[in-house]
Amino acid sequence: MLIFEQSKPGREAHGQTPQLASDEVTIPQQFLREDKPRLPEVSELQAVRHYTRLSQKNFSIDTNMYPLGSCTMKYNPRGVHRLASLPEFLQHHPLAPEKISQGFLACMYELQEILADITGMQEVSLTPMAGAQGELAGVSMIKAYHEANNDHGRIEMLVPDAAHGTNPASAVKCGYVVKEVPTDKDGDVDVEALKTMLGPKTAGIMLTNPSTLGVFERRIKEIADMVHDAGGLLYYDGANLNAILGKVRPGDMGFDVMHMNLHKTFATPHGGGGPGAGPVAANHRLAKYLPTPVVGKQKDQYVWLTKQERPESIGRMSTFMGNAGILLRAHIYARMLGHEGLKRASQFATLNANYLMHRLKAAGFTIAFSERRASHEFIVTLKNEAKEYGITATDFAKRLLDFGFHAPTMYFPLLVPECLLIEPTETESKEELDRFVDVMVQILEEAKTHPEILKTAPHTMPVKRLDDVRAARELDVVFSE
Amino acid sequence: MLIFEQSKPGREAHGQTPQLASDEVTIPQQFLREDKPRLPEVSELQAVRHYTRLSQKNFSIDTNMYPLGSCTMKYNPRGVHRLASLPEFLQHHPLAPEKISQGFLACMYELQEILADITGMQEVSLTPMAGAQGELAGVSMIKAYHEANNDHGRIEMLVPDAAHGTNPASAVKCGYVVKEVPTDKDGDVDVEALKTMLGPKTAGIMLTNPSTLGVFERRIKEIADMVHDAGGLLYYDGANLNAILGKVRPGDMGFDVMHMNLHKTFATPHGGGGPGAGPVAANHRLAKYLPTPVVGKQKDQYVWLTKQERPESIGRMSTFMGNAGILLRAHIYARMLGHEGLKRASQFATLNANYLMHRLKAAGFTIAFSERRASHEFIVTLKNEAKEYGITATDFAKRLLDFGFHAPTMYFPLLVPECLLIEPTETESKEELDRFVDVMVQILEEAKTHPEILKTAPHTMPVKRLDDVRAARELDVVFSE
Amino acid sequence: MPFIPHTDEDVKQMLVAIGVAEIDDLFDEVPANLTIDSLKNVPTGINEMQASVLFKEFGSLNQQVSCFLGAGAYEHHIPAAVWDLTSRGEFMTAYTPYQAEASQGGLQLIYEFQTMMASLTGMDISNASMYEGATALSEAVLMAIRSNRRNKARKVLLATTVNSNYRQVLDLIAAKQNIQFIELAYCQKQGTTLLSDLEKYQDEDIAAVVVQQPNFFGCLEDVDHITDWAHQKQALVVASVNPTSLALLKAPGKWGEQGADIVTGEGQPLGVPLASGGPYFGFMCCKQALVRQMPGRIVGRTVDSDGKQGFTLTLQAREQHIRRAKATSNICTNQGLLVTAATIYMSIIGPQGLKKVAIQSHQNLEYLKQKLAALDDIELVFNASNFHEAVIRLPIAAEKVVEKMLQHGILAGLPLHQDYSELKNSLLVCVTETKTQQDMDNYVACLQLSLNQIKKTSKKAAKV
Amino acid sequence: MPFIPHTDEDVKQMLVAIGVAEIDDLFDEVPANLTIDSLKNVPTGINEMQASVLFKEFGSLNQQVSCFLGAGAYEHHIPAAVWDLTSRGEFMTAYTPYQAEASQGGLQLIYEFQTMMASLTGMDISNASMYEGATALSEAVLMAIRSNRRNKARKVLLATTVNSNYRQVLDLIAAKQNIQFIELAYCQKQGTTLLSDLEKYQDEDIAAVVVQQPNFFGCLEDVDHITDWAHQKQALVVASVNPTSLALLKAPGKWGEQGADIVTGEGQPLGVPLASGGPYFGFMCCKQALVRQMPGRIVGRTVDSDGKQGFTLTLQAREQHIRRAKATSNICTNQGLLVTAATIYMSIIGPQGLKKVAIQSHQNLEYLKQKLAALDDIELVFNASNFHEAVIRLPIAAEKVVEKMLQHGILAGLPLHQDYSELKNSLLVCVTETKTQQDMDNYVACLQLSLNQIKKTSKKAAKV
Ligand SMILES: Cc1ncc(COP(=O)(O)O)c(C=O)c1O
Ligand SMILES: Cc1ncc(COP(=O)(O)O)c(C=O)c1O
Repeated sequence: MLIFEQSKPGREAHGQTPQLASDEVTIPQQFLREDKPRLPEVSELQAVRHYTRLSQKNFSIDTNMYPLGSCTMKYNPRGVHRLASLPEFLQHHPLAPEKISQGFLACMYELQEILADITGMQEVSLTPMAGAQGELAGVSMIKAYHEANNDHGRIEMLVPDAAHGTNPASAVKCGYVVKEVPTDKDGDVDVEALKTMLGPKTAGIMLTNPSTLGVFERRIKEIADMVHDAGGLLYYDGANLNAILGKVRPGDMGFDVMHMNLHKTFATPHGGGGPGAGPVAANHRLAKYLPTPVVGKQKDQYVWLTKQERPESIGRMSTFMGNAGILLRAHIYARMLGHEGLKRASQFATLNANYLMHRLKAAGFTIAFSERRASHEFIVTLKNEAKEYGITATDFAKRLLDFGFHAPTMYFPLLVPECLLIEPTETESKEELDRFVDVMVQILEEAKTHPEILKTAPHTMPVKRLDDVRAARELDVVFSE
Repeated sequence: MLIFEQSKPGREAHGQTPQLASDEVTIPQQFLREDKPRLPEVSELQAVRHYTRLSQKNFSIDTNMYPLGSCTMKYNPRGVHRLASLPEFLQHHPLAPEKISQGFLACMYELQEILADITGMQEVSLTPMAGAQGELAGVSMIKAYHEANNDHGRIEMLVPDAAHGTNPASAVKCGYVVKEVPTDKDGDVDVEALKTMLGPKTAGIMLTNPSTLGVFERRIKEIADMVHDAGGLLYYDGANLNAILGKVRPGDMGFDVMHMNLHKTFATPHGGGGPGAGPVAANHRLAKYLPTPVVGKQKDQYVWLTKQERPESIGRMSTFMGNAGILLRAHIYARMLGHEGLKRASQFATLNANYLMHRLKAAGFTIAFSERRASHEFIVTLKNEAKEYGITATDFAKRLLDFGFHAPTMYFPLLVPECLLIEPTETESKEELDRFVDVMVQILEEAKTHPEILKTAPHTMPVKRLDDVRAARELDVVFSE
Repeated sequence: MPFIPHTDEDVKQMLVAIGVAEIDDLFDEVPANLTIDSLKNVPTGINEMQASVLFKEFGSLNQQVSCFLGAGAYEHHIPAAVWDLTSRGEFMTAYTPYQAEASQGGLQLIYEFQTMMASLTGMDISNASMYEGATALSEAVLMAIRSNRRNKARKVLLATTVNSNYRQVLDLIAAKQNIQFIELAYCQKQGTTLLSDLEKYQDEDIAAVVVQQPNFFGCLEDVDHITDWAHQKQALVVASVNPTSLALLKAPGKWGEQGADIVTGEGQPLGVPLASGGPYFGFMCCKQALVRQMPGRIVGRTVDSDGKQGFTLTLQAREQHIRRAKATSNICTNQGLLVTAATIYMSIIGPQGLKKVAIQSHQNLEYLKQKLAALDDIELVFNASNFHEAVIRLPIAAEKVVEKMLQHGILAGLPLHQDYSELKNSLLVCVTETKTQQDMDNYVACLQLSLNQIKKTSKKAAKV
Repeated sequence: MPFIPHTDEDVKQMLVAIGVAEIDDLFDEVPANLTIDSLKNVPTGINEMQASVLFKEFGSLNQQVSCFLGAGAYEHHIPAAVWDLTSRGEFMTAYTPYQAEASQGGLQLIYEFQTMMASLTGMDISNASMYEGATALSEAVLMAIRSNRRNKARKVLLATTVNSNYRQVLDLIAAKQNIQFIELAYCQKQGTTLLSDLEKYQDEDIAAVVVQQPNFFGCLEDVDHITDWAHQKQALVVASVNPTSLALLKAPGKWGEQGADIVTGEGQPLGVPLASGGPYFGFMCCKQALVRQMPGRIVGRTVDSDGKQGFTLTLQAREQHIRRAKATSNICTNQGLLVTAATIYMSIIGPQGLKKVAIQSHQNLEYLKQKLAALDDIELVFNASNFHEAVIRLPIAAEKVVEKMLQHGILAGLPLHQDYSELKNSLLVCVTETKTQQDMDNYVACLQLSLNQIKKTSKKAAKV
């Protein structure tokens, strides 16, 4: 039942609304609204009940394992959430003078320092609000660099075919033409092909390493040199940073600029779709272009640095400084883990992925790059099963829901057919991984013997399989009676 | 799955436990423990997941209507919970000097005043931790009174047959002999029978008004006079106070001492079985016996009053002052509702009950005292249905669960056969009441046509009907592998 | 290992299963010359108890004040239930609802949100959120340019009364796309866009007009006129609005003859705390005809294989994960949790409630304006109608006054001359329903006192 | 009408259905001379926003201090997850799980709680909670008297080292039942029960012996000796213990040859905040043989009609709602929510974790004791082993010192002479794992300073 179907004209949660002495306003009629907006008219209890019940219809980290490749769905510590919700942070206005904002600014400054260390970069700007905005920042910085060099012919951004969709979309948003770089059979960038693509039009390349294929790009240094030699710059998509914390740094690999997804690597809750935070880090080449505001330190005081102090900055990306509360959470998380804990997170994320990969392989599944080490994730391809039993990766994924596992990422990267990209993260226990293997094996058995169980899955969710085609064709995106 | 079944030796939630420099202790061996207690060894995520999932297996006010007679399961405002959880209250030590406890003490003092007004009594002590402890306090005060009068022959406590089980149990706990007073056919106390029971042995009588039969005791003044004339005192069980706030007061009815259930009338959350708070209020006869501590005011300072200042007090009932946080919640709730809101709560609780009673009656259900006004609750008896269709009140109750309604109180009061005691409370909407009627009608239809559906209900809960007999016979109350 | 569940025994067994001796062997594909031993600038880990102490200390360095500052982020009462529910693990720790069947709670909630926002703005369609107000406006401008079929110009008229931070964000994002912004001047008396300025562009090709209501000064623009003017020029109207105000003010869908085309805004006032600037959320609504140009996620209602109602992400072919370089935007992760909070907020507050919030805020401002105007040294800068924000002129630099007022525990407002050099000594003051008459009287008294104190000190300084 | 959902139209329809003209008609059975018009001493209602302001003000009147006070309520670190989960509506707003099928979450949790408590205390059985520590002990004494078949005496030996507030509660509750308490003296040097005092009662009929471990002074009693002494006299041993200490100290089930018979305690240290004194919870465990005399609720594991595991309240025939006057206790509502918190706390902290908490607390005390003993004016009163609390003797009245220490933001401890007149100038000081070395050093420094200040003022006063 929709909340609107519980609505009744005239009902109001009086405990929450102002008690007006009069409803007089001095605003002329021409500006005023005449109709009542369609907000629900329900009691506080009705709202509480409705949304409590709705929440129970969701999978979440707090209820289910999410082996969602490229998403790093790990435990979101409750303590971090609690501390970021201290009233001193929550009730603080973003434009409050620096003098009364030292607590928040200090946290942000420390976070900048920590992230610079982790990435091996010179400087960090925290303002981008998600990975995609971090990409926009980074690519804009590359553009600013070439423009400062009067190098206006560099109109191409190279992106591997395995890249996340935001990479090409962000490049286009900065006015670049996107060129797809192919992948070789081992899952690495096809270096020979890349060579032929580089040239005076090359603005740069966007890479993820370990890549979204779950493997570490071994020739990264060579690639970096090639791109730099061609006059291009290297952008690092930090979505997979959880694989390499304290082990290897993008700055050391030769990247010039990058984003991080704090809502992945730094365990901030994903919130059913957001918010995230996508800080951007840059080396000596690009640091001055970082978006503002940045937090600086002058004597003992933390200060905002804006376009005034950083005139070459690409400028402002949001009204204030991005998703401040998410940044705060990432800072708390980083302080709790510490350098040793961050490193260990990547070690165990890698351990879990490799263990799972080996067990699934042993159980008869086809691994996409099975001779490679898994990074913190790996790919199962069901192309054989699809052919033999007529089932798809979707069918497999939907059936997993019935066993209480969120589905892995499906059909991404696009170049592996019928793929499941699996990332267990370090916070899942061996028992849970073993249970996942058992369930995968059981579903494989079902695929052989009763494929219709998969094709009609899920069976135990609040709804059965949904009709996506109808949703798009008979568009119903706003309720009306 | 039990949490113990997820336990693994050596696992620890390191983010939560102290980092010891050494595990040295100076305590001699004879005092030390050798074995490891059976606490779960799980990760923080495992614990979060386990208890999140467990919670989803509960009915609760936040998810379901609870027409649970005598329990007043109304909306527990979230704002109240939030304010009572302010760190200044939560981190405060109960033995902190008065000087640094003025905020808490002020709240408690105000609550005493508010409750005295609502009950029409002279003074209030907040310390009892639930209704039953309030009864113990009140009956102890009655005992103290007679003892102070050297009236040692008064060994009998009169309790109506419809009374709640705690009434006789509390009287016995104070060393009284319990005598049951019968109920007349209209649901009132059988005054003629009562007359014959009163005498020099009478210490007092414990009454609930409106009674647990859902009707107001009309001859209450007469009863009070009779009891007083016989030298006895009157105890008021305040469980049903939600029926009469701002309308009629126990003190005015002639009662000498009473408890309130703040976890009912004042909407503090029931917590899956507690905590509650059962403040006790007394008139001029008994006020000086009230249990300590009580909060007093001296000039502008709030102070603790203990046995030193109140030497005739029956004394202390808990280590500190009862369920402080629940008292605080009740105070916040009372301040939010105000005098007009409290009155309105009772008016609408009564409206809802009478509406539901009339609709169920019209739908063919048998109402226990159908010629009476319902107070905030009323009784449906299924004795006819039991005879005709072979179903019981339990069957009916269990079937209600399948429709998302918590069952009404069943088989209480004991004197009405196959009864359901129904209390909707003021925070349920008319739509919800109408839906309840529809479901009751549907179940009645099922009882006629497919009684087995009822007998095997519930069908949609995490478990089917449980074997209580086995639970008691093959006692398994502690997990062992 | 705060959050790692592995026992030593687990690790052993897992390494055996993989066939390596130790965990570090799993990194053997990383060129050895690239690896580091450890992070140097990250402190050692601490447990939650130590973190509590540490971050309470950080918190205590943020002074808590009585807030009369708005300028794009507004203090409102938020019912406790809003975040109690929003913080439930099932909402807070869920992923984007790509697996619809396992995300019906979140999806239905977004569908409800879309319905509420569409109605509040008077539009046909709402998406499931943008990052925040300024980026929502930028995306709207890009969308307007993309979708204006009749007019292929890349010039956009932009009112200078739009929040200056928003205009900076527009610069960054829209400039990369070769879009030219032309700023519309405002009337120094009214504080609203000079309608006469519009006429200058009567003969130019304009793709869109961007207007904010109430504008940055809290003044009410003549949106009917602007909208009609734009439409007669085939330009689209892109609006940035305050959602609270919409309970009281005309919905953008009703502006002029045809209504605004794309409506965006900062959703923060709908149940999101100030929180040092975020996370907030942007909303975006549009007319039906533009839906396929809409960036961001959209939830649709459909049926499952049993014909039962269900919800799912729809029109995904607009999005980057499907369309990549051809997507309507690069946005992926959005602000889902804030949408959750806003939806619950709107459900609890309801339509009358939100109107009362708006009215109370407005009445409070009118009261404060009167009291301030009665002070000798202070004048109201503009005489248009205001919503809950207004500009006052002080006898001295506004920064000085703001600093002084902090000593009284009051955050007095935003000095404007940085963003509007013509507005010397001016302060943007905001008041919402959270302030009582006593709070406002106290503001006025402290302001008087602060001015006196500053005068005295400067006189003394002058003497020396 | 903050929480009432009725519209005017609803009320009209409902009154018609009932057949009355107005709501007040529904009260027509209440004698008119008894009704009142309105409440006189209850203020007018306020909304949640106003209540927030009001109660934050009340809160601010409670000074926040660094707490070195224990005496029955202990400050421990509580993982945020504990109350995040405990406050979930499904736990917090559920009723007592009488409808087992609709309460499996709460019931399973209690079963897990019972298992944890039984193991922690080394007993066979645990109930589902009592009100708090003192009432749990009272109920245990009543239970001991009821269940001691071999010994029908109503005399109980009670160590004076039991928390004096507990002893007061025992007085109130147990005295009504004609039970006679005989107090056992303690050794002025050791701070523990004088074993020689026991011998005095060798020839008396004693039903039970009540002992607290660690005792009120934080000292460790010779529980083995006391237990064996009691058992040779057919007396039952009733223990009151600190649950945190049990991770480190011998479980009562292992005391002496046969172990204690009934074990109770204050559960607050297991994840419950100080909270001005409550709600806390009492726990009670016993030997298998005594289970039918146990007061309070007990959850049992059973099966449903499909044979599937499930949980339900069991042995209800002990309880007031079934047995009424013959019940084992009058307790009905207990402390379920606190049990929820404690169960989650114990799950997250785990056995090693709880032991670390105990060890850290103990080590901290030892450190503080050393530092304090090194001060000129201060001595340790007792020389028994302590857990995390100890008594120190000051040169002047402890109240004065406590008051002075508040000025340094420190709550220094509990002055003892009120409860133990022989312990002049004595202060019970507590330290748990929440205090750092720096906190303790600060305590010592401030104490020194406070003593000096007081001395100076009193010298001055003496001079005048
Ligand atoms: C590899 C990769 N790059 C970029 C992104 C985009 O990040 P965001 O969703 O934070 O905008 C994602 C998100 O899933 C990703 O997996
Ligand atoms: C009529 C009545 N009296 C007394 C009580 C006992 O109150 P408590 O459970 O708070 O001890 C109840 C509780 O249900 C009750 O309904």
